[in-house]
This record gives sequence, C-alpha cells and structure tokens, in this order.
Amino acid sequence: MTEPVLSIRDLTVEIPTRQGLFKPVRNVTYDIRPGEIRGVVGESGAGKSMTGNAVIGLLDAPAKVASGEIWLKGRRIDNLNAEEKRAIRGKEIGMIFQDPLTSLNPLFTIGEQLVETIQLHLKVSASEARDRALALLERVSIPDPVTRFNQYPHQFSGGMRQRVVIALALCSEPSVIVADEPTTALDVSIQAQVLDLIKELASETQVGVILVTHDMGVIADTTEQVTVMYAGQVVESGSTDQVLSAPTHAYTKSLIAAVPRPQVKLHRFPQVSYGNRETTFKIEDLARNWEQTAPSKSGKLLQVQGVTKKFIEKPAILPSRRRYFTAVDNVSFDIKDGEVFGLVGESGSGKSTVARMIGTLLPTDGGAIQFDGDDITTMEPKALAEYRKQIQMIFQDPFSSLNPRMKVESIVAEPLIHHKLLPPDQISARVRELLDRVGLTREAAAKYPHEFSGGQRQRISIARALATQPRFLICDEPTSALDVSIQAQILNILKDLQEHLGLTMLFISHDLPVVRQMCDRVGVMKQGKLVELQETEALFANPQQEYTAELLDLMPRLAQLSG
Amino acid sequence: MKKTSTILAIAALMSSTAVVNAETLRWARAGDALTLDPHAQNEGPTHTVRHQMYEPLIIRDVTGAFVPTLATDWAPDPENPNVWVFNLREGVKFHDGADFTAEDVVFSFERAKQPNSDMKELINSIVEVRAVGDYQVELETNGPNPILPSNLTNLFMMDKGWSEANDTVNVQDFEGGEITYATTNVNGTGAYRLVSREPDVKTVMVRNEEYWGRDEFPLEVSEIIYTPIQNAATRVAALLSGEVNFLQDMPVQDLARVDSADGLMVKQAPQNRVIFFGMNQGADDLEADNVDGKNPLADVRVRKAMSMAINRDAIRQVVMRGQSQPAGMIAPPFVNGWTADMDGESSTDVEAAKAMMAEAGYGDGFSIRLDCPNDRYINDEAICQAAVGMLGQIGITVNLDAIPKAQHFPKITEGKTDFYMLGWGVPTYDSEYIFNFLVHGRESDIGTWNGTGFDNDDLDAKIESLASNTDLDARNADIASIWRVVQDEQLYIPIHHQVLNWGMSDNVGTEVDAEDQPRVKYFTMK
Amino acid sequence: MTDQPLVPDTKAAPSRLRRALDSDLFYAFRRSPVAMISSAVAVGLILMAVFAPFFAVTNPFDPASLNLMNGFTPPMEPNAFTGETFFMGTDDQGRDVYSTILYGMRISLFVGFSAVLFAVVLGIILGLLAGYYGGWADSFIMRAADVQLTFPAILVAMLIFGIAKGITPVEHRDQMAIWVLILAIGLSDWVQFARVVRGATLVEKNKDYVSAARLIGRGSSLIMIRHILPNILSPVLVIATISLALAIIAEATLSFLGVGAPPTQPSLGTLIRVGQGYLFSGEWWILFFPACTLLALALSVNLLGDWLRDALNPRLK
Amino acid sequence: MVSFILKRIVQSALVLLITGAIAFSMFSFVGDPIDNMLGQERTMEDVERLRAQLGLDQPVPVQYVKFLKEAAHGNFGVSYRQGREVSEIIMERAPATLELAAVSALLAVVFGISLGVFTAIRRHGFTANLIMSASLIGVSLPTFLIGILLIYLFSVELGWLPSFGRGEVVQIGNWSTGFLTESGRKALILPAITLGLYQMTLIMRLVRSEMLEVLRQDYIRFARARGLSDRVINFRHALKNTMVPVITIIGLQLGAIIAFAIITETVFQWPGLGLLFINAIQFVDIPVMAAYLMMISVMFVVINLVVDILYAMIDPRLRVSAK
Repeated sequence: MTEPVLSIRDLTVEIPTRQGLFKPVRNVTYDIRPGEIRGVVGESGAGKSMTGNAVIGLLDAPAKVASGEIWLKGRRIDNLNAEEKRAIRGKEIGMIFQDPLTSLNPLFTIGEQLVETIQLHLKVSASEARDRALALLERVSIPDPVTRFNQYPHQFSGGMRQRVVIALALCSEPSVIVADEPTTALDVSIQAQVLDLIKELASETQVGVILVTHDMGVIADTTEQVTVMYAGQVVESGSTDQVLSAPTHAYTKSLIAAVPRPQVKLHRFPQVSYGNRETTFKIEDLARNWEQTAPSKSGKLLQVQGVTKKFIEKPAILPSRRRYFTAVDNVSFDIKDGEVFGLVGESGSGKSTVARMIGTLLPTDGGAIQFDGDDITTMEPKALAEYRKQIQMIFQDPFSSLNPRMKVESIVAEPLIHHKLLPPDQISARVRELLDRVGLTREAAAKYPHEFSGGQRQRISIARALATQPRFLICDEPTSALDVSIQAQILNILKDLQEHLGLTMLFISHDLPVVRQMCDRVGVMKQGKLVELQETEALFANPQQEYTAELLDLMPRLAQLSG
Repeated sequence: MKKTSTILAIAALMSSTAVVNAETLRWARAGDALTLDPHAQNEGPTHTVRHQMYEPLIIRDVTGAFVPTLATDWAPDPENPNVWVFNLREGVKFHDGADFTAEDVVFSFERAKQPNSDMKELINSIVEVRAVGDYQVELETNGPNPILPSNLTNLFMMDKGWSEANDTVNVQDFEGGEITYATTNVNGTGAYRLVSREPDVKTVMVRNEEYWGRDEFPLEVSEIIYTPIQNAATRVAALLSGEVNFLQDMPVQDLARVDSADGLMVKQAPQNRVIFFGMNQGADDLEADNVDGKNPLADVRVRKAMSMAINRDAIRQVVMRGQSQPAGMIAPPFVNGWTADMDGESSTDVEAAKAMMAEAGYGDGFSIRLDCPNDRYINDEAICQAAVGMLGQIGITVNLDAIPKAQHFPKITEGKTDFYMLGWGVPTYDSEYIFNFLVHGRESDIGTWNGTGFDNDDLDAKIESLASNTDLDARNADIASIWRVVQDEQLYIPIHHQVLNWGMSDNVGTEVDAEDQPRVKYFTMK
Repeated sequence: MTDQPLVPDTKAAPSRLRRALDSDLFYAFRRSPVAMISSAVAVGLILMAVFAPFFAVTNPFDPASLNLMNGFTPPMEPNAFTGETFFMGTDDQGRDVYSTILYGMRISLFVGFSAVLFAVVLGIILGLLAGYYGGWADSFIMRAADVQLTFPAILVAMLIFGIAKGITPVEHRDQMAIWVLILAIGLSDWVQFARVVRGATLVEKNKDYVSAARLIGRGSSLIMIRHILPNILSPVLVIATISLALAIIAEATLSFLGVGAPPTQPSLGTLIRVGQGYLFSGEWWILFFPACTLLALALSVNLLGDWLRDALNPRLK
Repeated sequence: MVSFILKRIVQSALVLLITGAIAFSMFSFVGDPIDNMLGQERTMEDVERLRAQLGLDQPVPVQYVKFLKEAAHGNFGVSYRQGREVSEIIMERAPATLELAAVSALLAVVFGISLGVFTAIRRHGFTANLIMSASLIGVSLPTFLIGILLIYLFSVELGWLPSFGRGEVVQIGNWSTGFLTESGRKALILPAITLGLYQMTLIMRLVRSEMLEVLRQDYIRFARARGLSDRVINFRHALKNTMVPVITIIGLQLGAIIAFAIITETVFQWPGLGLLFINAIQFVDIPVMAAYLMMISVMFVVINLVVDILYAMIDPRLRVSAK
C-alpha cells in the first residue's frame, strides 16, 4: 500500500455559539492515497463538508480547528498561517463545489479564470498558461476548447461548467481534490459523466479525491474507500465494497437500508431507526374520520388530454415577433381512482409544469384536464372552488412551502378556513388533531416553521394537504430535498395515505428508484413530451424507448446490497 | 488698512481673491441688475448699477435733496405753468467721446416714453420735450406739474448718435426677450465705464478719467467689481473674510459682528421705506376669519386696538436690532407731508387695546390670517411672527402665512387677503404718491395697491386734485387733511421705517443713501 | 444538498415579549454597544418629543405667551430687559430654545414618521401589485417610478409643495403645511420601497407557500397581504428606518428652500434655517442646540438602521 | 442592442412628456410672474396686456403644447427675469454646474468606492467601523448647514478658501472653466465637498453592502479555493461583480448631484443652473423653470440610458441577451 498523500488525524472543529461550544467535526481520522477516491458519506449536518473545508483551510469564521492534525505529503498543514495555507490551496489541494452555476465568476471568461489560476501557481508566461488551459479544457472533454476559452460561464450548460470547475481544480496538478457534492445539482445523465471524469482523472493523474456526498449510489459507483460520518464523528470507514455489503455500525446499516432499491419493489421502506426518534403516523385514526367519496364516474379520476404549455421566451409587442418555448407539448394521460401515477424526467422536461397546470397554478395553452369528467380549464369559479377542495399538493422544498411568518396552526387551518369546512370554534381542535395524526405534537401548532426539521415540515405540509380530505394529491418531488432516512418515512406515509384512504396521487420525481417503489404506472417525459407510459414493473423490466433505457442505465445501483 | 487682524492677514495671505486693492471696490449685494438698458426696467438694483455709468439730469443726495447733475439748474417757466425749463451742463462727454447736448436729452426722453419703456409712467404727464439751443430743454406737461423733477432722478441720458449707430434707438423689449446693444453695452456720461458683465455673476467697471466731475468728486475708487450674493450668511461671510469690502443688504443680526470685526464697519441711515399692515375693512365679511356675517376689521376700534397691541419698541430692539424707527404713519420721514407728530401717534397699550376690543364687541377676540412675504423686507417674516404674538395678547388668534413675494403681492393687488404686510418707498418724496397707490379707492389705474377696501369719494377727489395744484401751500394743506383721515381711520397699522445698513471695510468712506443707491463717485478710499 | 443546515430564515418573528427577548435579534442587539446607545438616544429623543408639553418649560407654539423682549437671551444668562434666564437661551422671537427644540422635534418626527409611513404604504401597495401581477401593471408602475426618479427627490418635494399650496383653500393653508410636507416627502420617497417590495415579491411569489395558498384558492389580495407581505417586511423596515432620518433631513432642506414648516410652528429644520442666520452674529445657541439635536436624532436613527440592516441580513451572520 | 436603445429612447420621450406636463401644471401655483415684471406703478391694463403677450391668459395645456412646439425647435423662450433667451442663459450657466457636479461626482465616486471596499473587506475592523459611523454624520445634517459651517470654518475663521462664487474663470469657446486658474480651483473645493459628501456616503455604503453580498458568493469561495490571494479576490473578482449593481445607483446619484446643486449653489453663490432655478422660482420665471426641469429630465434619461449600456458592457450575461 502506498503512503497516504493526505492524512487527517483526530480532527475536531469548533464553533462558538450563543448556546455554547458546538463541535460539528469530532475526532475525525481518515487517509487518502494517490489515485484513490474516498467517499465521505452522511446526512445533512454530519460534518462531512466541514472536514473538507478544514482540509483546504477555508473554514468560515468563527469555526476553527480545535485539535487534531492534517498532514499533506508528510507536511503538517493545519497549523500553517493564512498565507501558507493559501499557497497550498489550488496548488496542492484542488476543490470542487456542489453548484457549478455559482462556482464560476460570471463576469470573467473561463479562459481568464483558468489562466489566472495557472499563472498564480505555475509561474509560466501568458501564452504557456493559455496552452495549458486549452489542454486542460480538452482533458475534461470540453468540445472546441479554443472557442470556449473566450466564452463566459453563462454560455455553458451545468455539466460543462462542472467540467470547467474540475479543470480549474486541476490547474497545477494537485495531489488531492476535495469534491464537495460535485454532482448533486446535476441531472442523472450528466452526473454519471462527471463522476466518470473524476474516476478517470484519479487513475490517470494519481490525484487523491475526497468525494463528499449524501448519495449512497454515488458512493457505490465511484469510490474505493468510504468513510461514513454521523453527527460529526466517523462511525465506519473501510473499502466501499466491504462497508456496503457488510456494514458493521448500526447507523451505516440503517442508512443503507433506507436507500430505495431500484431492482425490486418493496411494500414498505425499511425504517431507519438509528438516531432518529421515530414518530408514528396514525393512519388508522385518520382513516376512521375520513369520509370516503364516491368513485369517479369513469373510473378515471383525472384525464389529461393533449395539454400544452408555452412560455414567452422573447417578448415583443407584436404577437408574430414573439418567440415561445414549449414547456409541455401535447401531453395526455389518465389517472385511475386510487392509483399512484408517476411522472419522471430530467430537469426541464416539463413534469412540474404539468403538475402546476393540474393544480390550477398555471393556465393551459391548449388541451383539456378533466377531473371526474369536468374540464377544469373551462370551469366556472364556483366549480373551480369545489375542485380545489378535492385536490392538494405537496411540494419539493419543505422550507419554502410553509410560510415562515405564519404559525403552524394558521398554515394548517388555512384550507379549512378558506373552504369554510368547519365552524371557526372547531378549527383549532381539528388542526391539533391533524398534527397529532401526522406524527407531530399538538404543541407544534403554536410554533413557527423554522423550529422544525425538514422531515417534520414535510409532515406539516401533509397535514395541510389532508385538512380538506382531498380525493387527489399531487406530490411534486416531495422527498428530493430530504435525507435518505427521512425520505423513507415520508414515502411510507404517502403509501399509507394511498392504501388506507384510497387517495389518488400524481407523483413527480427524477429519482427512478423512488418512483419504482411508489408508483403503479409511470410516464416518462423528455423535453415537454411524454415519451413513454407503462406499468411501473413493465417499464423497469422492459423499457420501450431508448431514452427510458438510458435513464434506467444511469441509475446508481447498489449492486452490492442485498434486497 | 488701518487695523489688521490676524484673521484678515491670513485671509490676505491665503486667499488670492482676498487681496485688498486699495482702489478696488469689491461690492456685493443680494441682487443683480436685470439689464443695462437705461429705460427697460424701473427697479432698484438695476438703477444702482446704471447710476455708476449713466446719469440723469438731477439726482438726490443722501438727504433726499436734489443735486444738479447733467442739468445745472431748473425751474418752471414763469409764463407757462405747464413748462419746466432745464439748463444743461456744458463740456460733458459720453464715454465714447461724444458731447452731451440738448438733442441727447430730447432723444432720451422720447426713448423713455416708448411703449417698451418701464419708465414711461413716471413721465406720462410730459407731452413734449423741446431743445432750446444746445444746452437748454423745455419739458411741457399736460397740466401744471409741480413735482415733475422728483420723477426724473432715475431717468438716464443716452447719446443719440451712439444709439442710432448701434441700432438701439428703441427700448429693449424686455418681456419679449429682445437683446439690444444697450442691454449689454454702456455709453453714458457717468464716472465709471463698463469693462465686463456676466448677469447674476459679476460686473466690472473702471473709473472714467474723462469724467466732467473728475475734480469735483473724490473718485478714489478706480475699479468696481460688483457681485450679487443671494444667501445672507454667505454674503456676510464674504465681507468677514475680506473677499468683498462693501456690502449692501446687510442682515441686521450681523451688524454687531461686522462692526466689531477689525477693519470693518457698518453705517446706517433711515431708508425711504415704511413697513405696515393693511386690513380689509371694506368687505362685509372676511374669508379668512372665524367671525360669520361680520367684518371685525370694519370697526375702527378694532383697527385701533390692533395698532395699540403692536409693541413697536420691542420689534425695533429685538427683531430689528435697533435698526428701525417706529412709525406712526405710512410715510417715510423724507416725504412731503410727513410730520413728526403724526409719526409719533402710535402707542402701545395692551390693556386699553383689550378694552377697545371689548367695546367693539370682540372681547373674546377672533381669528384671522396674516399674509406676509418672507423674502422682501428686512426680517419681514420675523416681524409678522412677532405681531402674531402681540395680537394674541388681545385675543386675536393670527394664523401666519409667510410666502415668497412672488405669491404675496398678487394677493394684495387682486384683493385676496384681508390682513397683510406691505412696505412702501416714495421715489417722488411726496405724499401724493402714497395716496395714489394706497389711499385712493381701487380702480384700474389708481389705488392699485390699496388692499383695504377703503373707498372715500370725497377723499379720492381731493387726492386727484393734488396732481395739478400749483399752489404749494394749499396743496400741502390738502395733503395734511388727507393724512388726518388716514390716521383717524387707522387705515393701516404702521410698524416702522426701515434703516439701511451698509457694511464696508474701514478704508471705504461713504454715507448711506436713503434710497439704497450708492454712488461710487462719492466714495473715498483711504 | 449541503451539510450546512438549511435554515435560510433565522429571523424569528416572535409575537410575544418572551420570544422577542429570546430572539437572535435581541441577542445581537445586546452585544452591540452602538445599537444600544443609538437606540437609547433615539428613544429618549422621541419620548421627549412626544411628551414635549411635559418636558418643556414653556409652550413656544402659543404666540400669545411669548415676550418678544426675551429675544436673543444667551444660555444661562439673564435677559437684559426682562431678567429671565433660559437654559438654552432664546431665539429671535423670545422663545425658549429648549422648549422650542422639543416641540420642533415633535413636528420633525411627526413629519418624518408620517412621510415614511405614507411612502411605505404606497411603496408596498404598488410594489406588491407590480411584483405579484407583473406584466402590464408592473410596466405601468415601474415606468411611473421612472418618472418619479426623473425628478430628484428634492424637486419632487418642491413641486408637490407648490401644487398643494396652490390647491389648498386659503383658510386651511397654515395647518396644511405640515400635511403637504408629509405628502411631498412621502411621494418623493415611495419609489425605493416599491422597488424593494417588488424585487422581494418576485422572489416570494415563486415560493411554494404561495403556490400552496393559491392551490387552496386564496384570492390574490389575501395572498399578497397575508402571505407575501409579512415575508418582505424586514428589508422594508431597514429602509424605513434610514428613510426616517432622511425625511427629517429633507424637511430641514425644504425649509431652507422656503417650503418647510411654518415659522410659528417651527420644526427642527425651520429652527436650523432660522438659526443659520445667526451663525456670524454670535447668537450661536439658536443654531447650535437645534443642529445638535437634529444630528443626534438623525445619527442615532441612521446608526440603528445600519445595525438593523446587518442584523436582519441572515447571510451576514 | 439597437432595438433596445430605440425602445429606451421611446420610453424616455414619454417620460419627458409626462414630466413636462407635471411641471407645467405646477407653474401656475408658484406665483404670478407679472407682478415681478412690472414695477409698483403699473396699471391693470399693463398687467392684462403683458399677460396676453406672454400667453399666460391661456389654459395650461395650451401653454404646454406651445412650449413643446417651441422646445422642439430648440427655443425655450425668454427669461422673464433677465429678458434673455433661456437657451442662452442655460448654456452660459451650464459649465459652472457641470464642473461642480463633475468634481463632486469624482470625489463621491473615488472616495465612495474606495472607502466602501475598505469597509467591506475590513468588516470587523475598528477603522472600518469608525468610518461607517462617521460617514453617517454627513447624511445626518442638512446640506445647507454643512455648507455654511464649512464657510464659517474655512472662509471666515481660517480665511483659507473663498466663500462664494467661482473665482476667476477662463473662457474657452462657449465654455467658461474655473479649472485653469488658482482662484477657480480654490473656489471649487468647498462647494464640491458640500455637494459630494452626501453622495459619497451613499455610494460608500452601497458599495460596502454589495461587496459583502458578493464576497459570500460561491465563486468567491471557489476563487479562494483556487488559492487566489485576497488582493486578487477583493479587487479583481469581487470589485467587478460589485460594480454591476453599483453602477446603476451611481448613475442615478450623479443625476441627484445636479439636482442637489440647487442647495449648494445657493449657499455658495455658485453661478450655475441650480442658482438659476432658485432665482427663477422666486421670480416665477416660468420659461427658465420649464427649461431647467426639462433639461434635468433629459439628463436623467441620458444617464439612465448610459447606465443601461454600461451595464450591458460590464455584464456579459446581459450583453448576450440584449443582442
């Protein structure tokens, strides 16, 4: 075994806060060897990024390294002064951030940013720096580097930008690259390409890579070594194969268990018990008071017929001069009573636009949406109000979907008040009851959203959605902003709702494993069009379209994991 | 410089603009001349600048007495009461070297009578001007006009030849925006010649070495730099810092500071301007009071009580810093018809005033709005404010509306105010002028500034007869009797006569002119 | 997803005192001497102004009670005529400077608060409409804002003052001066609020909580008032604080240009305008005390606004 | 880009028309010019005659249309007060205001930006906080008082600098400049400081807050991660990004400088447009007021346009979308 190029020993990071000393990283130890990719995995707040920041000496004040050591190629670097640390950054240790859209300065061409970094570290002439920059762009597979050299970041796509960011990290042939969630903001197809590039680079240039991620799939596909962190501490470390196939620590076990399996459909997600106080969802209580509605006349609760949505891309006074962007192009599908219908696709495929049109948040530009036989696009206001009572929506971001200035009670009560479903004096009791059913305390009613975690907030969203006893629930990426363990809880709740209350659902996601677990039928969208529609199991087993097949192929697979 | 303070020494050293030239008069005041055309505007600061370069036939000295200038003597024609005869000074040359003769006088009068002339009202009684030889002119009026010379002191003489040569025979159409050669160029007979002029910024003049009075007058100032400075504090600062050495329009509160500053002094003289309040006694009901169906100001007792409530001494001492002379009549002391007795008729007695108010049925007072300018007279707004307090003591609640003169004066002339401040100067030094504008009932061309609603036909007839009454004694008797009515009716509430203050450095020697018209040829420079 | 906890909104919105005292804002406040001192000064001055009749020695707005002979009395020295002594001296009308400052500050603060309130309300309404509806309403409102910006604030105020004085019935004119000032300053100030509100509304209206409310079927005005408005108030609050100081200064400037509060009911600005005439004559106190008061008031409000801006910006923590 | 500019010009023309209409409707409330123009001896006939001659007897919209027609030919009428062509007066006064505004703007921009950057970089430093607090004094006193205090100190007490006017000016063609004489330069100092102080504070605070905002962006973090020095990060990367929003505000502030010159010019008897305007208001010189307001509006429109173009030049994202 080769000598580690980077060693972290007993690293502890401290942040003094109002409540006292907070230690986001505690006694963390791991090594990176040349050409090795070490995954660092854990949930939000586990301290994985903080460790990475400590390595490159970019901890934001007042956070500081309290104890421990960091060694780079036999030299201790944690105790260097600011200037010496700066000299190491970029030269010895490269860094890749999560969001390629914001990592590049928008006002400088990528050539300027590359040359600037190269000249800083390598002391070469301007033309040599340019040559090297072009070579780097070539290396990260940017087509036509000479043209691209003089372009600005906004002229690049997200994946291309991340390649530029990688090129920047490689400028001076660093020994180590810290990649902090480098693919989280990218679509799955781009994600695979970027990860492949990192793998190639590691083996070619013998650079050691710390790959910080929350995604077990990424770990399984990309890394050789993995370090699992929980609450600032390393709970388990070892070769990826070994850790994934035979986790020893309870947390690792629970974490792996919670990852949705793409291969098989499970009835319920395994519950992650470690560290999370399990809150129970009292579906039976809820079902007891649920007024069952009559099934729809045709058996198809929702019929989407040739729906189209155009956005103005270039406004002009004359309609003939306007240019439109067709976000949803002639999409048709039906959703049967009690069914969970999935819509998948990459970002920009139009799946959320469809959801928003069904939710009357956007007007349609053609086609019809029939709810129990009535076209909602031509409904009278009174009928529309009745429709709105019967549908509800759960949004992706639990932080923006709850008004931060309203108490939970007001949030959950709003549909009740608006639709005048209960006399005012009963509303408060009803809200508390709903909160109790979704697994929150009754006291939660008096609090503000920011006092809750992401999972709890999504429960509040669910409570709000259930307040009107809807027939139809639109879930727009309901768990993509959540940690995997929380995701499992929320998805189980949604399953319960469908089973016990007979709710019909439109489930939108970019995450194919999740879709497989949740949906009865799935539609695949690409650039505004519905390209494939099948029973879920059939789709996963036998995709009819090449595009679907590609998507399935790109799914990170935890091959090592048993069902 | 006699006394040199450290401040001035530093100023002289540090500031290039403050170099004190013993012969340069650096002169600042609030406003600038509007034009140099001698007849286009009849306005104080405009006349002031002209007076240095142009001359009329006669001027007044600081006491108001006539001084021969381009005319050496003048008298009514003993044979024709409608004719005045003026003998002209010989040997006078214009700045361009042309001789001054009777034909220039005829030309200048005719020019001043043109429709565009702003001076025409002053000489509208003149029907003909005749040259009698080179150095005598006869002015014939449409009837006997005993006070004609009073109207001529700002009527400047131009050179006929120069005007014809430069196409400026006609008076500039000021309102029409016409610019003529005479607007920006000067060819007068005066003691100073124009060097350069930027309107509202700077006007520079130099001594006319060929001036006819070169040996008669001191003429010690060799150069005049005239700069208007509007902001009072800046104006005083310029004098204090030595950037100017002669200042008109001194704020009264700064007199002491300037006077006590080393190297500076202040001189004063009573001004030909009286400040007073007018009251609408003619209306049946007032718009701006709280009494319905009655006009409290129509009751002479109320007017008397109001006058008695005003403590003119306090205004003089505090608001005016002693720089005013309490008035009992609305004529400045220089004016024919003014008497010390009448001017002493105003007294302050709050208790008696209260009693009179009660007697008139207003024991509980009333409220009224006082309209007051805030940019016209010395401390106009502060005087009004003081009056508000004083009238409050006899139960009259006064709401003060202090506004710029551009909005204030139309209120008076259009009869939109019931209680207002006004100041009046008398360029003719004769009471007739006051009666014509302020006492005569309001008609389209007479009584235009009488905002009191007072209209007495008998009195009006008497006022109209003054113009052609050549019997000076009888005329003076009429004037006295008219004044008696004005005083008894308490037509106006006189406040005070303004006192003029000029600030200057110690080396500048001049007396203060009652009409605020410095004539630099009289200045000495030590 | 990052490791940093996703807490974009740490600005607590406590409705009760205990929550307020427990909030991060109050914590930051207690740790900032500048904030504490300036708020103490501001609150102190505001209280003295509000309860001016209680703190003042005389009522300077009652002209009948004034004795002109008391004019120009220096501080702590007996008047030459009346023998009366005044703590901060008297002004040109014989008013006690100290009392006049208190009453004047009352006018200034009233004008300032009302003008800012007016600008805030107008700005919020127009900004919300422009941001929420977009399109035609947005273009119209923002072009109106452009027209407004075409005229510098001080000119706008002068114009409005001129027009309002012209159309006000003469009987009400002197009472109107204050209201006209408020209108003038407020109208010249609304644009910045409208712009901030519009910008924030554009961000907020795309958040899912608004979608959730729309999905329920809530009306637009209710969504704007109940949902969006509370979430965009903190930048408005910051600008409003600084605008308050600016409005007080603007009133003083307008006073210098002759369109300020009436001299019988002087504001701080009017007092300074009057006092500056006595700078050279040695009666320094007529200018000095009002100027110091204005400085203390504006400075403390400005400092407070400044601190609030940083403290309320969660990203600067 | 061309269509963008054209669109802006059309919009601006509309703005100008509205501005003018508002201005005109206000003139009738400022006072009656006739009274100032005729002496106290005038008769009612004189008044009526002059009113008709000036067209003031006509309704405001008629007057406005007439003004627009004339203005389109570059004719702004005749000053009631000076009896001269307004365009001529404005041309004569403009250099004074523009020179003063330019120097003030330069002071404001140079000191505003450098102090803003300094206080942003040293956010927690004592000096930076001191500058921040002290700068507030500049906006906590009315401009006219600051001017008068400066005069009191530097002209009256110390006698170092002139208290009024422009000093000696040199005429170069139609332009009178005070830059070429010592007294002219000296005379500029106090007014320029008075006028620039307020804007400097605004710009400084704006630059600071924008810079702080930029400094916490990812690309700055990434630039740090690339090992770039603080100098390069602060002055190359952060400053350029800071300037994008700042330029708009600076543009507007430059316009405000010209407007605020009204006060400064009054205090320092600076013979520029602001003083002209104040005189015009006092005298109800409607042609001068109208021309001044129109000119200010045009200036703002031009500044806005320039700012927009500059914006596009500095920000490549807009450059492309504007194509």
